[in-house]
Amino acid sequence: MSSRIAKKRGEWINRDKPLTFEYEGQQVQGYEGDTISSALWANGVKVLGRSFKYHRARGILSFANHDVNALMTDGEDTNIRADVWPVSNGMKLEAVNTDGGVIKDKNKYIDYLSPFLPVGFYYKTFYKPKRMFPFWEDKIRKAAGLGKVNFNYPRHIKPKRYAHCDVLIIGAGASGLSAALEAAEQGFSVILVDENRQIGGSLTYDLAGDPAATDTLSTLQAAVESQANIRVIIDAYAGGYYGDNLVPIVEKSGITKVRAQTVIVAAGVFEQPPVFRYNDLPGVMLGSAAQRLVHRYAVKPFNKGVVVTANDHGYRTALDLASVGVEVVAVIDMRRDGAAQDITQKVKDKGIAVHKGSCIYEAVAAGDKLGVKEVVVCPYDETTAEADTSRSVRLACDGVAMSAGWAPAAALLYQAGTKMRYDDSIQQFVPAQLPESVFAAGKVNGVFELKARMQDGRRAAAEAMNYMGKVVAVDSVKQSLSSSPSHPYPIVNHPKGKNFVDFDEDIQVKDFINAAKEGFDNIELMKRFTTVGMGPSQGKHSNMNAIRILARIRQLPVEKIGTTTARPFFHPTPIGHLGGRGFHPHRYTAMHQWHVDNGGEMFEAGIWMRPGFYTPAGVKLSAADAVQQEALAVREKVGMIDGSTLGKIEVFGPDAAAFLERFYTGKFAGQKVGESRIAMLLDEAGVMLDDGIAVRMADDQFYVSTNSSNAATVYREMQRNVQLWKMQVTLVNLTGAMAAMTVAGPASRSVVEQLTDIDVSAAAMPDGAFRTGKVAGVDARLMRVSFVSDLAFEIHVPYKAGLHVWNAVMEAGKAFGIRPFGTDAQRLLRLEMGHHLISHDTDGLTNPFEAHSDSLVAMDKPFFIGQRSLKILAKKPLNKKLTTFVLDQGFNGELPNECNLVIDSANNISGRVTSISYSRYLNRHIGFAFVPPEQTNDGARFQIRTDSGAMVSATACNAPFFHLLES
Amino acid sequence: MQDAVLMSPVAFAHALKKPVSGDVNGMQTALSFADADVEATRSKTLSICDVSNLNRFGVKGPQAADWLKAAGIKLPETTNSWTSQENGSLVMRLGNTEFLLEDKPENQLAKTLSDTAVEQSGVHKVLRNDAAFIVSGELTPALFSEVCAIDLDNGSLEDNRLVMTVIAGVSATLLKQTLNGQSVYRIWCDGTFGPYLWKALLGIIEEQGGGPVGFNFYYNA
Amino acid sequence: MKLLQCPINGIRPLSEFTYGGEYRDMPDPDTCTDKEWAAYVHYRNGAPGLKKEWWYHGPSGTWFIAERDTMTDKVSRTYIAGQEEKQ
Amino acid sequence: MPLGLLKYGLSREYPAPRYFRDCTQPKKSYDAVIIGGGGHGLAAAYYLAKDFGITNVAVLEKGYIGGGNTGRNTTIVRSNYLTPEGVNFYDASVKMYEDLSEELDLNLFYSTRGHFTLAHTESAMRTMRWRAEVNKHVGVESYVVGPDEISKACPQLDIQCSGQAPILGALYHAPGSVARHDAVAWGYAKEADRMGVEIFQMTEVTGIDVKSGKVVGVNTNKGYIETNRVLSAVAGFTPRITDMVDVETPIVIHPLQACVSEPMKPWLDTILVSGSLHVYVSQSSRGELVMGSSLDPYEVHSTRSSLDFVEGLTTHITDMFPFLSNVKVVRQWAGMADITPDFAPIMGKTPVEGFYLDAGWGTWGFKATPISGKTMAETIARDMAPDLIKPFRLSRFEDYELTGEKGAASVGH
Repeated sequence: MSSRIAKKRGEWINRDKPLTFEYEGQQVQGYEGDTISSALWANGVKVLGRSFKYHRARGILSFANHDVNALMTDGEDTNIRADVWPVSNGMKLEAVNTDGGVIKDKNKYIDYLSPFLPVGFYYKTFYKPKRMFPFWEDKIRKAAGLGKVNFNYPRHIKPKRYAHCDVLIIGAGASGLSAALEAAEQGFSVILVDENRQIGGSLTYDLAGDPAATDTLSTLQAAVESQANIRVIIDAYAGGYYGDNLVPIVEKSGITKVRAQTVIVAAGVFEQPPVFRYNDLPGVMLGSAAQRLVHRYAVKPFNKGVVVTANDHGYRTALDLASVGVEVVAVIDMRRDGAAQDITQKVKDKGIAVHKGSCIYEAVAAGDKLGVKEVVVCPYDETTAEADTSRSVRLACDGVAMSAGWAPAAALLYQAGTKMRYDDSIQQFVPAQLPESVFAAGKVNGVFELKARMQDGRRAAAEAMNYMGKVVAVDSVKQSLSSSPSHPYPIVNHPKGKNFVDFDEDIQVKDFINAAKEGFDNIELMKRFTTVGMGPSQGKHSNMNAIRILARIRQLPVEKIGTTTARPFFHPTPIGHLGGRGFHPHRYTAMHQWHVDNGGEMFEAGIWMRPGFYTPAGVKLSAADAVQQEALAVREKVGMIDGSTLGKIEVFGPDAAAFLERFYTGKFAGQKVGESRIAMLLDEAGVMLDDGIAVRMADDQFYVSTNSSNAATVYREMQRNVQLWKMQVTLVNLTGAMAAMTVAGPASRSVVEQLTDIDVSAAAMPDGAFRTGKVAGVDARLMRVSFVSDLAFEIHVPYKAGLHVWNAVMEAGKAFGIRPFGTDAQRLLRLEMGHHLISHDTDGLTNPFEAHSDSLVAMDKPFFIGQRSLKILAKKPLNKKLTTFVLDQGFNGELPNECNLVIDSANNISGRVTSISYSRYLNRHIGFAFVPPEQTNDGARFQIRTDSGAMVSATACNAPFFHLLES
Repeated sequence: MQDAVLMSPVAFAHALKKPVSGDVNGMQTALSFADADVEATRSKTLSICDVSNLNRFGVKGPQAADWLKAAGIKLPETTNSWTSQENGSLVMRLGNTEFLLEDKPENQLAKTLSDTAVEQSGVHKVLRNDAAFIVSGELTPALFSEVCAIDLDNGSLEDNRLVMTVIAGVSATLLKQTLNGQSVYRIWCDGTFGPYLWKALLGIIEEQGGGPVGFNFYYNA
Repeated sequence: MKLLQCPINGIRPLSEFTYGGEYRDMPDPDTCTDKEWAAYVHYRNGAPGLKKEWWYHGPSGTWFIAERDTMTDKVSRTYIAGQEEKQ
Repeated sequence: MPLGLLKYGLSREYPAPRYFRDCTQPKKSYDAVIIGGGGHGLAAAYYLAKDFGITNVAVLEKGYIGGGNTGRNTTIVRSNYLTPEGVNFYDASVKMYEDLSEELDLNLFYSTRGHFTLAHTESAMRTMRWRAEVNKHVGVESYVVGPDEISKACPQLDIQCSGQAPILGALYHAPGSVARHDAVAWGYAKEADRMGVEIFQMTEVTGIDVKSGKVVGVNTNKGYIETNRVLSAVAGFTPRITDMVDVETPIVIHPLQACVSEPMKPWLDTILVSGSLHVYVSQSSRGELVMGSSLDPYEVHSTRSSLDFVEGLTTHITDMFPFLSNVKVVRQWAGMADITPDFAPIMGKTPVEGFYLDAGWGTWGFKATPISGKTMAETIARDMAPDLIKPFRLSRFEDYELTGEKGAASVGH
């Protein structure tokens, strides 16, 4: 049974492209350009879904992207909005949230229980006794939700793009199009966005029956298309308004983040349903929905219908319906005085009865509440919202079009900070005070008449251009409306309820009254208690009526009630669109590929990729064995680690030494060229942040290293303090520019000396010495270090030569059994040496006194960052201190883990393990722990509790640990 | 190629695309990724080329500008702008007191300056390790719209201006120049981010129907 | 994402910047009391209003001061510390 | 159907009374004035009345009750903190929550779902173990679990996180729960009101009258109120109140944002938090995914949303759950959080006699609602803070005795 009518001028379907799809097992015909709802409706399918709470059958309501009771799944995707989603050949659709199909839904019984499920019912039950709540909660969770998520749904990476323009216009109706033309003609770049698949706004439905208006649209359309300065984005919505005019435009293909100099919101209005019993039956729809069906999709909304209205729009709807052969039984006008004479007469001329001062008291359901069979019409008292049921008339029909008024699509205006006022002459909120650079035009601005809307668009554009500095005349806009487009209270009380205000959440008039009775008589509290406007349509068709009801309950003007806060998003927006292509930058050292090729187990060390250890191809090696072997190589022969991730900063200038004195805890003024010193950084509270090595390369030049993870922050803080302290210092961050490698172990000198002209003998190059020269033919910086081994050389070369030098060292080391080692072995090696790692062995509160670092703190200097706090801390007793420890020889119990606790004899927490490792070289378990200060003395015993609760004895032990080998 | 001592920061990211490689400026370089006509088409659509091997010289400090002028270098007058020397070398003014000079392959200016000892205070040489790219093609606006938040059409790169901004999450320097008669974008970032940025940009470029081109496409090595 | 004016690099989205906290005058560590120092280290002027703040433009490595109303999030001006008068 | 519901269906008139009276004009004086009609302030009023019989109390709320952070948080309740004092405090709160529906005679939908704090790095694993060990020590059920156990509890989670940040393990916290946040405020308001506490909405404090170092009254937009005990429980607005009495604190305000998806059939039964990906997520009994992230990076006194937040969050949520690409975000919002340097609250007495502070709640205020109400009520009634909250005293900052929560700050809500 097709409700498709003859081809209409401007229709959005392509009759040359028929297609077939399936809905709830039924074959359905449609055309390219149809939405799911329009195609179904054309095929006589009117039950498009079930409601969220009561599982009532629902059809088309708004047909404007908030029919959230017509959500579908195609088996893959879910919560597809049938009212706007285009059909495609072969789709297999089902309504979501049903049990056994949309018609036979087993959950429809809930509708009959509704008297027992008053507003906020769930707060009132299910919790006594407490143990029963999980049972009920399980039931509630099963009933909750809409569609089922498909866990195999593929991850879509949608592009996100930035775009920039002078004027962003939201809404391509008469006012938006006019605004776009005005701005573009003056040379401004314009982006014009509309969520429909064609531009024109209400010209494509409300006024589509008027040839003159259609001609106007054609003219506007042609002008916009010929304007190079206008970029039109259709089938896309403005998701929200964010600071400094950032508006994400959401298309099916992705998001465009528009940064505009000015924004004009010309988003129009949402039609609001009058509220009467059973206003939700399939077949009862908004007048604008009926017009969209007729004009865009050439679908007859119903065969025999009534129009209930409280404005002139209903009369136009009636004429549109009549023009396509709908038998319009009556126009029921809730206003005592009805409409103006001329439009009333036009309707009467079509043979349509007009009932002034009347309402639909209730719609009467057909069959299993799957449609409407008649309406009960009664005289209506606008002041009391009561119907006079003593004088009711029953009108048979299979559909109702409702036109009682509008609410502004002002979400983005609210988000931008617009103050709104309630205009009594049109019964609508309109902008009272707009933020600078944001403008409103057209119906959202309270301007309804077509010519005036076009003027209003040009006016808004003129104001936007003035804001941008171009002086243009701003003409005022006048409109003459014969009556208010919106009714102040289009609500009909009914003792049996089911007069729905919020179709998302099944909220009836009495729910508001009851909520207010319970004390929730503030609009925000009412929203939270009733959940009005919290569903996926975000109150597009419900908030205005909710405000009107609350205003009447509290006997306050609507303006005093105010509105709830409009949050992004304008329409629900896919997570994949918002996430888009996430960028995850990584840094790679010059030797990265070598590590990979040689079995390096790469991991993310902060932003860097580093090898934890190496398992060369063809070698069967556990991770633990690999680490021990690498460490043994360093102890017994020679090893090399890629240390390029170290922060490397050059400090130049006459104040270089003075700067380091203030920045770090140690002394640098007297440091000799070619010497290195430890550079420890504190915060102002005296907490240890970083340690590195500062080398003096010249009187006015230092080369400072930082921990790998702190390179960026230390450099940044140096820059800040150079500025703050007004010092003559130039900083250069060489972290990425220099590759670094440490050659460590007893044979390291023998390896390095083959490659360099620098004298690396013990006499010429003692520990801590720094030299420059050639290594493997490359300009290099060479330093004796002792972090992982008594004898070790750190070689710094330009990044681009890093791999070359690395290869040269590996080659030169072959004869000595050189092995590369990773960060895991490095951890072990430095532990054997007794070096703590900041932020591993210390935490966000540790000061140098607690970390045995007193010697690095020059308290006699005039100033360094954190010094004043240390002076305070020095007066306080320490309650914990870091110690090195060893487990008993031959320990073979459950090994404690890092962050296992130290437990004292009174079973209190007295510390924790910060590092622990087995050392094959020492054949002992060694570590660092925080313990009470008295337990840091060599030989002090303390107890560590393992994961499973076993107690393990540990002994404080001086480091380096190598003395253990002697015993 | 085996003899090249130096390595482009992006070298290992190239490997997947199996370029023809060669030694330029002592650096292993991807000379071409495809036949000349394929690369020509790419460069018209959307392409990326690694030119990290070009020689550079960086200098920073309150007296850096004077020192460069004394060495006969023509300097950009305003911060965040660039200029070409007569031999085609680029000089970029990064902020106020820092400069980056980049030679064409046939020039030796950067090397000469690197070898020149600095005898005065307030001039500090900066070791550079840039990953450097050339991006070209008519779809470059589409590429940048995905990876860069600022408006590049709004004259921000006109009149020899350069911008220091974030590209695909990485700090980078960006300018527009004419190379071989073609308008191209130049990108420099810290070399350690080079492989990442190359892959991130190339991924989008390939989605858009473009691809990599080799060094020889722009310069005769 | 907000926009912020770097005094050197111009208007950029906030994602290019790092917030460096309020700009505060340090008491003289030699003359202040322990209590005054502790207050300097820990206490903050948390009420809304116009504040001088440190901001850092990452791509160019530029620290500067922004005068920002923490209530409206509007920045009235930005300048390099110590060069307030020049700008 | 529970019998409780029958009376609604069978009554002609809606049988429910007001939850709380519609108080409009405050009296001349009260024994105590509580600034802030959120969960904390209302809970303090309730326990003042219930535990100490102090009922001549006014709660002053400048908006509507529960309209601040009580109504903006992501409703997670847990006690898996790092320090014994933190764990003990929050554990007391969890235990109170468990019985709170019955106590307040209102279903708070307190739902124990288990809470996983995912660790993607070795250092995060260390912190998880640290927390687990401290938790176990004080008798709270938390332990470190491996990827298999996480998968068992949440098979939909991509343990590899799309290759971005593979999950190494998690801290599992069995008592982790969610609750209906608004109802907590309503329940306390209802019961406090029943015992005589007066709750004034749309009533803003404009000044606090201090004479000789003692509180003597408050100025409001509805006139002057005499009192010598004032509690500030206005997280997000604390500095504005403390400025009125010249009390210095370390508190700065940062927005905390959250968002919620369209309802879908419940599938996520646990609460998941990822420190590395800055995500926390649970699914409400309406079927919505409630998602949050870390604090905004700078100080703002506004609840405006940002696009950066939702872009970052959604990127990471799809790393964890790739199949959510086409699930839609319905709404995002923000709250204003009191941030302290050591990620612990500031509770108790202040240098001004009679001015009590319940502040610095960062992102953990909701979960502390019952215990903060109870301990602050005791502090007010006895003019002395109970031991449980002594670690949170304001003077700890001057004393350089910050709580150890600063030790290993990771995202946790």
